[in-house]
Amino acid sequence: MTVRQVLPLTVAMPLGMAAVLVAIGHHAGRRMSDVLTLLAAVATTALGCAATLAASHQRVVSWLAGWSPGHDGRSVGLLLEADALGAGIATLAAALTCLAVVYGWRYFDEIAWQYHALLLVFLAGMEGFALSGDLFDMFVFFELMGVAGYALTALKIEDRSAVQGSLNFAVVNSLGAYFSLGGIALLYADIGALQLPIIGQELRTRPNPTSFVLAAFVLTACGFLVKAAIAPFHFWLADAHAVAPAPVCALFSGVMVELGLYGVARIYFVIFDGVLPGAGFRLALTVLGAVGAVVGALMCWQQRHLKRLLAYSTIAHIGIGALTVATGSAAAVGGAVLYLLAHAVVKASLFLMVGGLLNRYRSIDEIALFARARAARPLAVAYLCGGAALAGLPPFGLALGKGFVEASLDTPWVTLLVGLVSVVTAGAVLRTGLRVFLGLGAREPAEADEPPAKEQPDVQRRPALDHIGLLGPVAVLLGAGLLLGILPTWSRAVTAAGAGMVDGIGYVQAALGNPTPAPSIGPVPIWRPEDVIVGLVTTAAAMALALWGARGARAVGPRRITDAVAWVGRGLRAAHSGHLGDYVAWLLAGVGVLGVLLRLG
Amino acid sequence: MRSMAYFPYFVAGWLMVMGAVGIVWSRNLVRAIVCLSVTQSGTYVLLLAIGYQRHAVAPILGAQDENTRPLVDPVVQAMTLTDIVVSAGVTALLLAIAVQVARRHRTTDPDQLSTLTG
Amino acid sequence: MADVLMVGALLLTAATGTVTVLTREPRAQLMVLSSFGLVMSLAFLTLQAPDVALSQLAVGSIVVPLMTLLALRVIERHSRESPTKRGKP
Amino acid sequence: MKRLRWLVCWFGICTFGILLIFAIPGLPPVGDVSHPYRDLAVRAAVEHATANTVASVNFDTRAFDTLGEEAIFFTAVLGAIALLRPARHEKDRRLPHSGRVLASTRLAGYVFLGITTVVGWDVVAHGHLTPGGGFQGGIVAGSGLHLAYVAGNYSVLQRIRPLRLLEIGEAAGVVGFIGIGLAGLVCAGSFLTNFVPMGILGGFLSGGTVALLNAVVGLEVGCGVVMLLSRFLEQDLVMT
Repeated sequence: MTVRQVLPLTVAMPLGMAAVLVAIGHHAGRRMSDVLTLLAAVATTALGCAATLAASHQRVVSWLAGWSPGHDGRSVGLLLEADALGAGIATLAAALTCLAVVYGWRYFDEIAWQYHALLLVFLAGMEGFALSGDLFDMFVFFELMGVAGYALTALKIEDRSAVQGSLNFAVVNSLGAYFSLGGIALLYADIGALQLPIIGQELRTRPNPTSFVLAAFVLTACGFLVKAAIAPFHFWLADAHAVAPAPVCALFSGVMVELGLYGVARIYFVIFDGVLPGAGFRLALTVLGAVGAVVGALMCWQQRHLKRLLAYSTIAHIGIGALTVATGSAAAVGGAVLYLLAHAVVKASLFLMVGGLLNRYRSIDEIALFARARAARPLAVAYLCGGAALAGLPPFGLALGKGFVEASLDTPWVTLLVGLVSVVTAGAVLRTGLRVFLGLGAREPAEADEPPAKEQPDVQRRPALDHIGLLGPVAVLLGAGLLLGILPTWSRAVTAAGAGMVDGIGYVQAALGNPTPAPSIGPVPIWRPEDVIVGLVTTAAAMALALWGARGARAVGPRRITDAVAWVGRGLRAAHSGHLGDYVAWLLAGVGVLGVLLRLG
Repeated sequence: MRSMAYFPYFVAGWLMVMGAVGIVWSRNLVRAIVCLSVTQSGTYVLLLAIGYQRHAVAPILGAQDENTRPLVDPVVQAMTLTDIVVSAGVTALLLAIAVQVARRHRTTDPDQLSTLTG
Repeated sequence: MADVLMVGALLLTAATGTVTVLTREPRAQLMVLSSFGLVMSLAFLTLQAPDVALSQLAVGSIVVPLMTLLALRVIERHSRESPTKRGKP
Repeated sequence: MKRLRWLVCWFGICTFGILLIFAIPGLPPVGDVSHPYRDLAVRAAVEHATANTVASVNFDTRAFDTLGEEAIFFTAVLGAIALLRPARHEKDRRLPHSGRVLASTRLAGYVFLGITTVVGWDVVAHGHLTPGGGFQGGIVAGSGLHLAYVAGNYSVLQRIRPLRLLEIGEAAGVVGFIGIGLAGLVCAGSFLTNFVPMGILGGFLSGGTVALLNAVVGLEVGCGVVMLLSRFLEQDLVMT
């Protein structure tokens, strides 16, 4: 059996295990279902590793059901194609699922097998989406990921906000997916194929009216942009991330959001690169990414619901990722992948830690938790490390990726924006850490107009905060974030994988049987002195901001400016209303804005 | 009939947009879910219209005479079938969530659901 | 002739779809939804898609409206039960 | 806030409309003769002796899609059942059910029950030959079972509907699909390859694995629909 042949098993294995769990779950008991789930996740990780290793030399192309393309380059079948990045993301998804299973060892006691089956199906959806080389297949796995995600989000049915958040998540994502299907249909009507490489090949060889290509791209990308939470498609994310069980949040922020951006980049580089006006694409994704980064950072700072805070920080960071991908430069995309990967592991660990707090103290509110976790020393260290890593503290991988992005883009405003986002989001995280773990600052009386954030805990027991099931996964994740910065082989491999994404032609040719070796690695990320200095400065700034915030964020500066900032903050909060109608209206408008920006470019 | 050559596409687009607007409009989550399925219906019409060929027959092969008349595109029909299954599943799940929303909030009016502001 | 049928069926689809969206009363909307499913499966027949028409008939005009009806009954009962409690946990 | 919502929405509608109006003339007109994927798919269906070309696309050339599709249905059923469980503080009280049904109604119900079940499984069995297939047949057979509710009462329905067995049946459908795929991998070197002898076009035993996959999908969907409907029905009957 070659890697090519077993590639589909990355999807089939977790799916099959999910079905087995449903069949035997009633009788098998809690322990059995834990073990079987972990087994499937570990096996999928192993397969993913094998695929990544193979794909880092040459793309692994697996035409399914024996229908490989004929001499005319057309095929009736569909394919999975793993390049280093796709296989890498698939591996990340499986590995994070392993950790989520370990972390959630005692979750949902009464419906354990259902929870585990949903988790495995979610994994299967992510694997399929990451590896698929077929547009319609991408839609199917997008929906599979979605359906499992909605169910997982609402699984705490006793929680009022969980069911509402899940509904917003489900409707907005499904709507985006249907628009994507519309775009896929437009491409099919024009080309008469569904496989990414074949569409890419054909679309480049024929003249196409710009308005048609534009609509096809906007619609197809719509669903992926929703998943990636690019403004103004991002509203659902905070609602869903704030309410899902903690291990599921770690998967959402750690892989699912990144997969959305991956989907946009995949269809752009394989199909639309060179067909769509490049300037328009750059403009659109830069503007939307920058807006998302700023909005996410401002919203993040204003939260006292810890998970919501982390969720908005994810929106801010993915916005940075989007505007980097927009440049289309191989080095910058490589840097962005390193940055987002390091962000993913750190953010996942933060979600797990916050979930631990929720289970222990029955609260997720920054002020209600004030000084309550003082005794949990190891967790406090891990939490503050996570916050500092977000701020860009060397030698965490985030700082390395950030520095590499800045070096390869060399645009001052991007550097400034990245710095700002790091400082504000990390400042918010550190602020909560200082308050909750160290009891720093004033025990602020809750404002009268704002009730404390409420959430039902994930489990009925109150697990201790130095429990190995909590600290183990957290340590692994933070360690991975650190190693990404320290081990040159790791950072080099990740950057090379990201850079390979840009090579759409290579992707097409590999699928049609003319494999080219993986592109030679261009510049590799190294610690430049200025990166280290910038990282230290942003960390210090974030720390200062956190201290200022923990002490009650007393206004400094001229009255007029602070009033204006407060007004903007209130306006933004009002826009994130939790109202389904608002979110769908923004989605429609987002499609329009995207179209207009693409046209303007 | 030449002028009618793009008509089905516009029907599809109309259904997709109307469904989305209906969600914005909804004062009831069940209604929003129904509107979502209307949007999805737009994609069925779009797909089938793309695969249609005039004077062609349904894509079922006879035992012998498979080449006498052209068939309409079976691929879009298979895609639409998948889409319908997706629709059934998503709708079922959404309804289940809506039932739980009604249980927890005692209402399904989006204007009155207010646990997720800001 | 076939084209006229198809255009007619599609017009009807667009019309019933619009009515489905515009109907405010949930029960009434359910009836319209069911007929929308039926009309659509007829339209699919005119588009030479018997497979799709069959599933649309089964799903769109039977299973989905039935589930919606059942869900609606539960939801109405819960919404009616304690209207005063609205907005409180 | 409401004003802003409508402003945003109208902007979206207008730009979306403009996008479509400019894009649609770029499409080939409806009824066009050029369908390259169709030509390939029909040739493949003939090659593998599958009379229903839609079934051929679904279960042979693009069978992997269908695996994903079945997974979606499976997950939706799983999720809906998990979500509609009674919450911890809710008691599971059953409403009293009036069991009196007119004899003629009951008879009609049973007759229809029989007919839909037979028709449903017939549609599944001939999915590779005639319109229909696992999904459609499964839905018909599954929802037909609920005519028993019309015919008798809830307890009758409970008796002919062993939920635990249905759950196993549904899971077996998914496992079966994957198993057939694996068999293709082992026998022919690629996941989901159609490796069974194809038979003659139009014969009952034709199409190779298409008929098998049809059957497992029918099993999965049929069981899934029954479980789904019964969970919703239960919500309606159980006071919480």
